[in-house]
Amino acid sequence: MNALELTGISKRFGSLLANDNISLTLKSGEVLALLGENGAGKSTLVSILFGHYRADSGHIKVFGEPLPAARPDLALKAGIGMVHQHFTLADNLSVLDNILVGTEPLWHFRSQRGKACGKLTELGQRFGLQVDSNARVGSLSVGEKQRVEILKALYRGARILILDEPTAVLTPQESEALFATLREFVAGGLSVIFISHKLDEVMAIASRVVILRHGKRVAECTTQSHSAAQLAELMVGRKVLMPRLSTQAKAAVGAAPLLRLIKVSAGSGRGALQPLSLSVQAGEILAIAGVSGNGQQTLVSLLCGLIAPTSGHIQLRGQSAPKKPAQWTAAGVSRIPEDRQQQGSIGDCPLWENAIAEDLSNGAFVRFGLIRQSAAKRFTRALMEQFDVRADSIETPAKSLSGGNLQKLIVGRALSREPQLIVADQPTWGLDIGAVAYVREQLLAARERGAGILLVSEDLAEVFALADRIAVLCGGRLVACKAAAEWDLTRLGLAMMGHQEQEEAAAC
Amino acid sequence: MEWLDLLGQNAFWVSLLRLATPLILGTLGVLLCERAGVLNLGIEGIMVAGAFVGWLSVYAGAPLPVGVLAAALAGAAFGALHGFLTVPLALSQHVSGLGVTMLATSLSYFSYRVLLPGQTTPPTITPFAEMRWLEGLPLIGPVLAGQTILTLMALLAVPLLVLFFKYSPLGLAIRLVGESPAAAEGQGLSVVKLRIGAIMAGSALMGVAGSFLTLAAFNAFFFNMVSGRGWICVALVVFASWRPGKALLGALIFAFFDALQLRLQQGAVQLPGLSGLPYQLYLMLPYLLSILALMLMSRRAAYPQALMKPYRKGER
Amino acid sequence: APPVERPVVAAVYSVPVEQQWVSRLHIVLTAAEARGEIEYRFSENISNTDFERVMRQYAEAGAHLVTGDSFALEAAARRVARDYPQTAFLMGSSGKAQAPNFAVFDNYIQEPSYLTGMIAGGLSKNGKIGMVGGYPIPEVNRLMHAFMEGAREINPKVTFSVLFIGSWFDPPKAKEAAFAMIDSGVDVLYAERFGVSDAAKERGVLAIGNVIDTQAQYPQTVVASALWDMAPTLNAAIARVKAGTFVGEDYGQYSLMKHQGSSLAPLGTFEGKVPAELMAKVREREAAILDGSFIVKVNDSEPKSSAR
Amino acid sequence: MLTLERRATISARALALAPLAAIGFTLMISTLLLALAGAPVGRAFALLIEGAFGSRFALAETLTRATPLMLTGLACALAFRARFYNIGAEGQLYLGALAAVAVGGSTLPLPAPLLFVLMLLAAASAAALWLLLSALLKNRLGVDEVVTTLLGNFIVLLFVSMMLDGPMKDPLAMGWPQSVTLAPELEFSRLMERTRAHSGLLLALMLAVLLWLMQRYSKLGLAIRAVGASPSAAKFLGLPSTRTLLITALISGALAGLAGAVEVAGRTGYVTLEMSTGYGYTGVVVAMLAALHPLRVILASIFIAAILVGADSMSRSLGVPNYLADVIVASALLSMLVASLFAHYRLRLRA
Ligand SMILES: Nc1ncnc2c1ncn2[C@@H]1O[C@H](COP(=O)(O)OP(=O)(O)OP(=O)(O)O)[C@@H](O)[C@H]1O
Ligand SMILES: Nc1ncnc2c1ncn2[C@@H]1O[C@H](COP(=O)(O)OP(=O)(O)OP(=O)(O)O)[C@@H](O)[C@H]1O
Ligand SMILES: [Mg+2]
Ligand SMILES: [Mg+2]
Repeated sequence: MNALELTGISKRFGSLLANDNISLTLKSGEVLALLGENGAGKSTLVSILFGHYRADSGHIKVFGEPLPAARPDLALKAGIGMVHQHFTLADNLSVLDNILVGTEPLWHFRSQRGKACGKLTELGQRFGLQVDSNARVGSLSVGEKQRVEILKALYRGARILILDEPTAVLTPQESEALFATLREFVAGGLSVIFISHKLDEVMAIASRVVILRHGKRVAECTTQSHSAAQLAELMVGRKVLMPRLSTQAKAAVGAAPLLRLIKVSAGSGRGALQPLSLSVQAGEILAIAGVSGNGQQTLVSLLCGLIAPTSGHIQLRGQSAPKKPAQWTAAGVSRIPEDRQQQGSIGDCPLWENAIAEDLSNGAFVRFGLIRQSAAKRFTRALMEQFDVRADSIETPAKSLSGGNLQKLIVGRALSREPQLIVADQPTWGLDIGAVAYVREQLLAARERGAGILLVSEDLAEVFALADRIAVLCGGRLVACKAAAEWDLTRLGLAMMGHQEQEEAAAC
Repeated sequence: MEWLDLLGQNAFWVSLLRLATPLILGTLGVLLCERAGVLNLGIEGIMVAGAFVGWLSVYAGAPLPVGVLAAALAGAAFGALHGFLTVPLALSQHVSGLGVTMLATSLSYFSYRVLLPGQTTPPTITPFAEMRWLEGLPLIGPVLAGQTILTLMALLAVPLLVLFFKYSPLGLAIRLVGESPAAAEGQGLSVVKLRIGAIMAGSALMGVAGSFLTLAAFNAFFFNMVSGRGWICVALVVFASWRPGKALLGALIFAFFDALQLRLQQGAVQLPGLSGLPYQLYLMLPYLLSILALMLMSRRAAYPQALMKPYRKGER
Repeated sequence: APPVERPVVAAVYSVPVEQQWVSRLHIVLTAAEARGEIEYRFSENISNTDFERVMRQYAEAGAHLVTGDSFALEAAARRVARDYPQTAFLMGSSGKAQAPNFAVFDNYIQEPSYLTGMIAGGLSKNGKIGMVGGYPIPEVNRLMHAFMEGAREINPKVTFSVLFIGSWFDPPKAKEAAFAMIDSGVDVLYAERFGVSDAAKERGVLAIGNVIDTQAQYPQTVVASALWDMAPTLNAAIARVKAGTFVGEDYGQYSLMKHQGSSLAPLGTFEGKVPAELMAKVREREAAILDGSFIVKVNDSEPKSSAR
Repeated sequence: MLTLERRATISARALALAPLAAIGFTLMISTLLLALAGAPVGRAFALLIEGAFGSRFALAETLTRATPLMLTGLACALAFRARFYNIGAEGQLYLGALAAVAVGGSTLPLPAPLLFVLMLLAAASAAALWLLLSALLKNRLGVDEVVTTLLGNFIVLLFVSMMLDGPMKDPLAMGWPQSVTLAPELEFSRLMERTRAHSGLLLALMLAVLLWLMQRYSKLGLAIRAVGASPSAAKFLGLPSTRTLLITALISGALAGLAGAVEVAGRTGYVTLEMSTGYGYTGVVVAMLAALHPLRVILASIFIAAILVGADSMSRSLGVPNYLADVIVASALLSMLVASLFAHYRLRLRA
């Protein structure tokens, strides 16, 4: 029997047809991958399936039974577990609370917390998804939050698991563990819908692939019959070449570094930075690898001007570094934040305002305290054109963009300023393969132009593709820093887990 | 009298607790709504309605507990209205709340006038009696004995609510809709039902808070008698960082200064530098000191993240 | 203005008609309407902002006499009167009358207040008297001062606790304030607000009423009251409106005892419980007031606590 | 089941019909209550409209009512845009009024026009500084502004009471707590003879337009919206969050303070304790009904004022307790709120 049958699903948002008569089936014990460019309609489709959205037409059957529309509670009951692309977690509650809530009858006097905690620990161990069940979710790193989301579905014993870009922020090890979980899962006859832009993962885990484009189902194939490159082509409609670093760093040896951190420590508690020193030269890409939650956030906050070091100091072009975000941008630093929704954009403001929000002291956009709207809008149109940001219009509020499109806008905003230093935190997170290629190209072009780039990424493929040098953060400590050529995947993975090689100096 | 003697005086604490009771009940009511993510500025009017309906039922012959129940139901009814407007329709919580305050107040006044046209002195009822049977309890006995059963209820509601939020699945679910309705929906919970339920329950408490004024603290219904107590509850919830225990503390602190000012003003108690001032300064005391207390408490407290944010299913 | 048979009297009240002060007008006018003498309309609880509009609307609608409490809106009320010279205005006011058509009255019941003060002074065992008021406005202050004067006549050593609750409408608060006073030893309370007598009743101390007679509700508590009767004032005004002779003059005198505008309430349940020699002094003062040989001073300043 | 569905485009027709629908619904409720009170029901609607707009007098009364509401509405609209929940416009209004009288009622030997400007400035700054205090407390100590502004109302009112009993009491007011009276040349001119409508209305209209231009076209406007919509993003993007908050508070307070000055110089002539009938609180309602849009604040304030005045007049004409007017205002407000939804949403019935 089919685990799932979707027939003729259509969904319109205003003038945009996000899903256009999509049908698909999911067999028991199968992993089906859903592929498509940013904004193709994948999240919409699975949101309909889970009951967050109500389809305009079409119906759904789960194990042969019709599933009423727009009823997440019934979807859960029918055995559907969903991991959303963007977290649906309550920051102020503990991990356990987030998972436990709604699983017990509401009118009981007491939650069975102890039992739940035991079950959670066991799940975490079995599937390699450990988190501290008493931790406040707000204090977790993005990767850890992702684990909580997956645990939520597993805890309920879902029979059909929908994962909307679950690995975007996981380390390869974590992803591997997740895949092991999923394999175990399907071996037991359960089924998975898997959405990802990482084609190698899709190849590794999925047996069948359905491809959406502009809301339509355009192709279906098996991973046996097609290669990753072919999938990419089906998805994007053209061949995609993933750009790689090909030239030597141009920076003259011994030239003064663009950015220098001297015995800098910052933050407190989890993710605090121990005193570390590093530097970024003009024309090079320094990648910071590491499992999320090991100090990357603190490091990036530091370099975005959001927090000040507790000791040590930061130099920008030999000068003492500025204190405020606005001064960092004014000093020619471009920043791409990890959290595109909370930090990178103002959800309620139109795209064009978002595009210039960092540049309000720039005379091109503001004069005498007044915004030069036509200039700003012209700039935004060009930006969206250049970075292929797809949206209804430049007046669309940023929050209604798909995650990928929003990311493109933010990257575009950062790069179009011709910065000398770029602080990029997970710049290609959630982008489709075409967009990833484009962003990497742009980062490399900026490097060619002589910009220094500090790239924080958990995507090791990306790290190897772009970095001149790779440093590893673990437990807030810089455990290793070497030229990219001196690393290989195994050693990097080990370093990320904290296995420090003895001769390494903790500076870079 | 010296200031320290005052603290040893039972009568002072009796007075304090009586002043605090409507604030405790009202604050818990607001707290319940806000924990579910909805601001309820309807409290000022809901208290009026509770005071009126409670009093009217008893005046019409119902026993006192039925009066309290009627007040709670009246509160819940206005809560349902506020809930309907702010949850499924996701309309402005400010306007809806102020609108409910206006509606509840004016409906109460209008009904009073229509039902009792020829009054020139407000008719009275026999209010709740003091709980003299508690006299014997050690320490708190004499203070509690001077109160009515409603005060006892208010005091008991505090630990109940603490336990409710802490241990019960429903309490957890309500907290979740106040933190992240999207997450609640993802867990199969009905945001609409939970929020409306919480608002109705909270508003019922507000109704009871109002009925305390007419069924315990006094024995008649007066226009304008709620006198801003509802607004103070709204402030106290923030002061309490949305915790029932601290809400009790806040209400007690406020009432403490209120009871104190009543004694300072008439010269019954002397505090250095605080005698013979314009009477308005004494009346100001509770407000000023509440703000001061708020400043001193470290309170970048975690407030319900979804508070005042409308949530419409299927929208970003 | 020409004479009228059955004038339309419109009242604009800034508070609900249950409030003691305006209830005095409301009762008299309701009775006059019942007798068929007038046609009576009223609007109660009218906010400051609306007061002028409501006055104008009544004037516009042809009311012959407009009355009410215009204290906070003197200027506006006088402006309206100027705009409608054919309409008679009789407003509660601390100010002066104004020709041609703006007459004033006020609760000049300091005389019986003085007498109740004497009773209070005589009945207080420890010489501590408490007074709870809403706001210290002249209408309240003058009665409190007269009351205190009277008490001091009997017992010069008496001390007063004075407290304002900052609201006209908060009986629970007034009651709480009265409790606080009783806790500090006060044994007679001056009940300017609702709520005070309730506290006195619960604690078994005595209370003195003001403006209205509440002894029926508190038979063991309210010893004496200074009563205000608006009938002389309003009847005089209505008669002049009927005759077409209404002019802007001061009706304040009609609230005095000699016009039966105010009186000391009968002792009622306390008959025989007040020492005879005290009552003799009171009656003597009463007579002196009536024959004009004793004048109770009007003092509108804010009374202060003398208790320590 | 009834569900709401977002419209693809804003429906202009629904937008236009909304107030009518709201009034219709309100009328149903009032009819019910009128019947309960035993009053004739038939003419209620006409009487309401007549009472609000039916004569020069009615129109003037409506506009007089709308004037302070417009200003407090703008004050709230601006502050709420920045998610700075100023519930204290009531208190700020009183402070503004007090400051206006302090300057305008003084005996400064200055020419009237200058004194007039000084008076407005004083009102604006007194209230602005008061609100600034709340903003600073929020910014520096994280003290919630809802609390400080709400409790601030009580404090200000007591402070005003103290001033009116003390240094600012008019010695000629017979002991009644009220301030001295403004000189006649400092009052706003009448818009219509023998009515209360005054040119403070023009000031309010002008400020609404200015505010709209500011929000739409200036850097400050963008910053206010950004700080309101997403504080974390605003911080990251380098927008001056603190400065924006403080400036917002200053402007918002100033607007509410001007409402006080306008009431004093346009209507009462002096300050009393009950000069505002909750204009500050109604300002919140006006702002939200206007969806925080400065130009729509104009319409919202006139709408509310018209219902207030019209319903009050109707209840008097029909001889029912005048509390009915407040019931009508409240239900009109709530149904207007619901009706405004239908410009963006349509109701769908589903199986
Ligand atoms: N709630 C919504 N309101 C309006 N439009 C929406 C909404 N949700 C999705 N859309 C639109 O529907 C289209 C499809 O979105 P969807 O999220 O399904 O894309 P996706 O395939 O998941 O893209 P990505 O890879 O970027 O996640 C997009 O154009 C998006 O803007
Ligand atoms: N409210 C909305 N109005 C209009 N379009 C919307 C709205 N919400 C989303 N969209 C569109 O839906 C598409 C996908 O949205 P969605 O956020 O689901 O993508 P996503 O899965 O988050 O993106 P990615 O996978 O790249 O991270 C986008 O193209 C976006 O423009
Ligand atoms: Mg996506
Ligand atoms: Mg998606």
